[in-house]
Amino acid sequence: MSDSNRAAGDMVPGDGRWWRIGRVAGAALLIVVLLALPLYLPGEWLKVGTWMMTGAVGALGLTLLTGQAGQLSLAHGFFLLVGAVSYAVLSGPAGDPTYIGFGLPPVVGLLGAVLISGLAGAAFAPVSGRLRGIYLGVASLALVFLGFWLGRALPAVAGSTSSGRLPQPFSIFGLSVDVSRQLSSLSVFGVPLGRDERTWYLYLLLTAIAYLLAQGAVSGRPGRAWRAVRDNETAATVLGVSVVRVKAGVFAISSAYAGLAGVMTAWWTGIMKPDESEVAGSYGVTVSIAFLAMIVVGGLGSLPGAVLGAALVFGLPVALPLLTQSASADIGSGTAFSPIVITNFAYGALIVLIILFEPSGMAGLGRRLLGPARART
Amino acid sequence: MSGQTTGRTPGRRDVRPLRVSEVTVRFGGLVAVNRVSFTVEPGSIHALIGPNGAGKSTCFNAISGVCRISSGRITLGDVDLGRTPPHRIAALGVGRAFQNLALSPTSTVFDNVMLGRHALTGGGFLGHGLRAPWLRRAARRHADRVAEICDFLGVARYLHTPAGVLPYGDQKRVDIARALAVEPTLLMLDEPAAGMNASETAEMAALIQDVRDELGVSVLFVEHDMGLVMGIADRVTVLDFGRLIADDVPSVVQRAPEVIAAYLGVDDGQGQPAVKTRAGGGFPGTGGGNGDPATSPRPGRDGRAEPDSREAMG
Amino acid sequence: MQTFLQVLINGTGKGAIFALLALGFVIIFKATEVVNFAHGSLALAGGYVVAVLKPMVGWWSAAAAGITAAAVLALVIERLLLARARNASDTSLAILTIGVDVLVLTEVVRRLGTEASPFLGDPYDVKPLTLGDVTVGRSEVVALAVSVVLITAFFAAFRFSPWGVAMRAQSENREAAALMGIRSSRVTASAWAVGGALAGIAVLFLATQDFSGGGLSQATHGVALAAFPAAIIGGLTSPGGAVLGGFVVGLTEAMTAQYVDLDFAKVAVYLVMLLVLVVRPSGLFGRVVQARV
Amino acid sequence: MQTAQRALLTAAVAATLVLTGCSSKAVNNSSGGGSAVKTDVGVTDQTITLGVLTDASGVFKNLGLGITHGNEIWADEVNRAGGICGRKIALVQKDHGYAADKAIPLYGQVKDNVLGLAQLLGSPILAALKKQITDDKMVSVPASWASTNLDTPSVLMVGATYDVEMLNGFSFMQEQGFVHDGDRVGHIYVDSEYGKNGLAGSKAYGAAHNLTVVEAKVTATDTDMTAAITSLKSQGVKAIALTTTPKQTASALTQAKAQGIDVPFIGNNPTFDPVLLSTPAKDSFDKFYFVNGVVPFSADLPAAKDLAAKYAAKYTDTPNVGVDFGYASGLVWQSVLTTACNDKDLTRQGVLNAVAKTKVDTKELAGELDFSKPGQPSSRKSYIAQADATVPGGMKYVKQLFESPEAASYRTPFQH
Repeated sequence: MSDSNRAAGDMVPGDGRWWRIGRVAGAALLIVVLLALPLYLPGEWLKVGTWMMTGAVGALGLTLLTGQAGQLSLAHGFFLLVGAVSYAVLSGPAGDPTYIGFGLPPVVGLLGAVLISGLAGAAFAPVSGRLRGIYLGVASLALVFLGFWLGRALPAVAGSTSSGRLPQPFSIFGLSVDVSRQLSSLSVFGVPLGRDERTWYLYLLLTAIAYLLAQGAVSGRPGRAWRAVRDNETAATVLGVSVVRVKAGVFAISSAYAGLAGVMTAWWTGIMKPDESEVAGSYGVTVSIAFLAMIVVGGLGSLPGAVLGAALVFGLPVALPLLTQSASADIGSGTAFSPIVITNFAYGALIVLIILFEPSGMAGLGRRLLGPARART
Repeated sequence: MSGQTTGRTPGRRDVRPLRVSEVTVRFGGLVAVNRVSFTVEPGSIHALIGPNGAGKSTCFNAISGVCRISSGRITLGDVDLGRTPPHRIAALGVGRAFQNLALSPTSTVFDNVMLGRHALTGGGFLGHGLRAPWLRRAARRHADRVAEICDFLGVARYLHTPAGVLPYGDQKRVDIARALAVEPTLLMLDEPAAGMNASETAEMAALIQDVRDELGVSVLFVEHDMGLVMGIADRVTVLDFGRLIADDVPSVVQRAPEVIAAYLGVDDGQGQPAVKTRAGGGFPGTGGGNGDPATSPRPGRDGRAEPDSREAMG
Repeated sequence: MQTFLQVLINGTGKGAIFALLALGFVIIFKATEVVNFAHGSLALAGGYVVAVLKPMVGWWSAAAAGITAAAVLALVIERLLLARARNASDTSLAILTIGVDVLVLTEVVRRLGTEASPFLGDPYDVKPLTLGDVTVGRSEVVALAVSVVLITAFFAAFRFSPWGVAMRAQSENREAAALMGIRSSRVTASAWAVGGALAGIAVLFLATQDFSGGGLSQATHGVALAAFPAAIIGGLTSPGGAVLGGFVVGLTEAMTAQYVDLDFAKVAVYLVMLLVLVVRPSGLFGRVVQARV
Repeated sequence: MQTAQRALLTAAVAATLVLTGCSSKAVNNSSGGGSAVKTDVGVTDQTITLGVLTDASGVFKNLGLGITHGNEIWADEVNRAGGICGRKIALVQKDHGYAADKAIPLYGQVKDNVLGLAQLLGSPILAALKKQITDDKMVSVPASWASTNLDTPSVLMVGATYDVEMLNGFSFMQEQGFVHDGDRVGHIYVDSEYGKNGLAGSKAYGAAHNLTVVEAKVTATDTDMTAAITSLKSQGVKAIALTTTPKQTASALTQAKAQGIDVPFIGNNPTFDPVLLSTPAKDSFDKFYFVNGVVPFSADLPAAKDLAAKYAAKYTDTPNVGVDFGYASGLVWQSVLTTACNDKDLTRQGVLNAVAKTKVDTKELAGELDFSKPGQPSSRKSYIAQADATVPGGMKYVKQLFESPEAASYRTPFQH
């Protein structure tokens, strides 16, 4: 940074030397923990972790769109579906009598799925560009319903509602998701790197890429254009920003993120199967709302917030049943406070409490807690 | 966008005249600007004045491309602005500051001003996401220039403060810094002294003159403070009811009967026609303080909708 | 022709109930600009009270208690939560209502247990009226009558009562209304109470064999989702639009199911909504807000 | 600053490598005890542990709780009688709330502790886990009877499949003179493995008897059948088949009555739930017949009544057919485990081998079941019953367990 920039003094967050060192040390610690976790955590907890990362990738995309560029979207579930289906089709075996497949290498399938989801998002731009606020949000909900119908109307593509189709196993740099085999040829310090461990590292890699890309864009020219469009479209135009292009672009980028999250969902669940109902399922309204909840709870527009929000919204409902259902306990009666009921209570209450006491989400909380540390130079 | 990644060097720019000829702007059945013509000469300070609802802001919006003109031509040099997509007008060297401070309140001053360099910089999501080295190098150069501009406007110490928490006057300066970050040859300021006290207004006047003198750009501004207008403008264009009623040097405009009539007609209820207030000369402040038309609410005139307000168009 | 008439009647009947739901939704949005995702839960909670009290005090008293309960719950949500989160953005408040929704839904569904889902339309359910060759569920006819009465009453109140004036003023300009001494919190709270009561009335028709084919259950909550496109089609700020939107949704669903594809009906509703929005970005009767520079 | 960053990151990676040296997850293989019976996962000298992945809080919690309680009654009975192979039965129960995202980690949590699954509820969950239970050789009893799931030996399906039920049902309808060759019939079905499998049955019957099947596809959460009935009425169908949820059944029947379409209905087993007789739909069941593989809870049969008594003694939830099914699947497990015990092999592979040899008589609960033909249902027999509020238990049998010629000759999707 330039001299005049640095001369800006006390007000500069992140300019304090200790703050910077603390930040790097924190990041390093985080990396250590994330890399070492698979060596300690049992498989089901790695599954929880990879599910959180799936949510994080989707939430990063949505926070760019909604938090940074101010476009409310409830269509995230639809773009997850587009990504998952595109991967299944592109990488699916050619010549399968039941399901259409192009037999492309899985890596190409992954990139293709992300690209197709992005294009699908861009295709919605003529509509999204005209609408604002809640109108845009509910309009985008139409895509979820459309996807729900299309998924079932095209079983040769999206997998039959009866049994679904298997997403092709994926492997890169020895990191892989493969439902069919328990890989254990590789081991680190006596810990065999099986399916769950390798999936963890693969998801970690994808999440890190998604995060770093978003971070670079947010702090650079695209991010400034997004925020300008969010805060004042006319001013943005006058300052040289093509509002139409920026809106379409950020919708495409957000959808591409959702597409990647969709592929991760298909890998994680081990199946490509259209939802049974428009409300529940992996690509439905509930999921779209969950993504919105993630970014609000995390703090609109904040990237670490999106990741934390995803960990909470996707992680908690999956993690609590693991914790609360002890091996010996019976299910109990229909009106019991079962673990899932308790999980739902915790999820609902957390959302309410966070918005009530920290409207800018966990990111705001973080800023408040770290504020004093930043100010010290 | 463009491959251009360097800022233009100040001082050696090609400043061209802005010609507004026979421009008409209609909103539905209402004529907001009616066959208006004037020219902003290179390097001049040009004021656009008139009572509320005269069509000044509409005129500004037409020049910066955010409202369509119904007939007539607006050219900058030989480029027809009316046929240029609005977002490309900035790249032609038109920078604009806004009447109601269209800053992003949660973004830092640096970010706000850096937005002005959108058209001068390049790289999309992937380029910036991947932190392409050439983009980072260019970004550092632009950051230096932004810091320089902020320094020039005296807001450098706030560089990393969210714009929304700054005092009003400083926000105005940030807004102007952002317009300057476009590296304009034409700087458009919409009521730069609105809401300012006498000493702040004087500083603003000096600032506008500095900008012109040091950067050599043309300045077109809308202002209600007649002291400021008559004090610094090289030429004044007066609109009333969307029509041009005068276009000349301040001393001539001041005496033009149409202008006096127009201003007497909009007695703001203070019993003091605005034209009288600046008769005192110098920087008399703002027509008696609270009578300042810029700070008081802006109701439409009797029987006429306020053409500047699109909401009123229904 | 007979089939067409039957389809028309099916659609209109459903539309009356969607209209009731959407109206409550719009009243809340108009007064507070909060998208109430908990609307389905309000209905569910009201319905639960009816189901519990019905065997003890009879249908009429139970229904009155249920409507009151939904109104009180809405009031509590507004006073206890939303009113205290004034710094939060409208989007955050909408998400807050999602949290409330999860809480209420979970608790009501837990309480419903494994008993048969209770049906709430005792006086009119499964007593079809036959007009020549076409049949109409009595629940729908009663719902239509109730909606007409309620909507008329609402519009009268909206136009002539001090409450309506205050509410309109607030929806036009919150700050100006506050300046004129209109107590914002009272308008806001009353809007929530009215919205909640409307949800409590709607559930008396939702949890019927005639309308949804299912008793009060988690699924009832999902049906309330249909209020979204209805409210949007009409324009979120327009109570009249909500009513029209309800009928558009009902008729689109019925017509598509018969003449296009049964399975396509729900998508068709959203596509119609999308079409309306492309032509009129704030719905048919929604207020257009434009930014100024 | 850059150098400092790099140094710290390098340190981080180094630290990771050191930390990993003392990981707790390092493998230590241990083999089973010295008993004569071979064991691997989920079996000790004292207990055999079976998993229960059910829905106790979501949309299928009624069914899930019923099956779970049936499983429990069976396990108690076995344990009181001294267990199987000298070992007690222990059930590990997990509630997934009918959500695949919750079920997947829960499966991961139980998979290394259980021999098999006494219950695996939820078609989206079975679809997601099918590959894994196949790979893990995890014998599982699904709460679903779609013949499309018979493609893995790990699926232990108790009773006739939906397609077979529908074939028996149509055969009954024709026998009664309700439908004739060449008629148009309607079929309302849920768009899921359940509905599609039922539709496969009616289509197979239609192909054999020149029936035109008019399809009306609905989603699982739809409960209002008004439009479906209007549509089928306008197409002049002579009978309507249902592969729907109980709520959809009630709606279809009341709407048919209201709209004056006077045709007989035939439904798969899950279309009827006795609680429907206490809803406003109760007077609409006079032309409704349904096909059973497993007896309903309230049936007036000795085995079912015995079970009902045991249930009433222990549980308060409203019972349903799930209880009988949960109990019957227990009986099947009992038979499989006994066979495996006799073969001295209680490993997962041993259990798989035992399944292929198992033939078991569940008395009236589900008749005789034969698991020795891979890809085929364990039974092709069905009851035909009619809802009747005047009879204790809410239903009466109009035809005892039978196998129609169409069902006998039908080829299921994975039949070899």
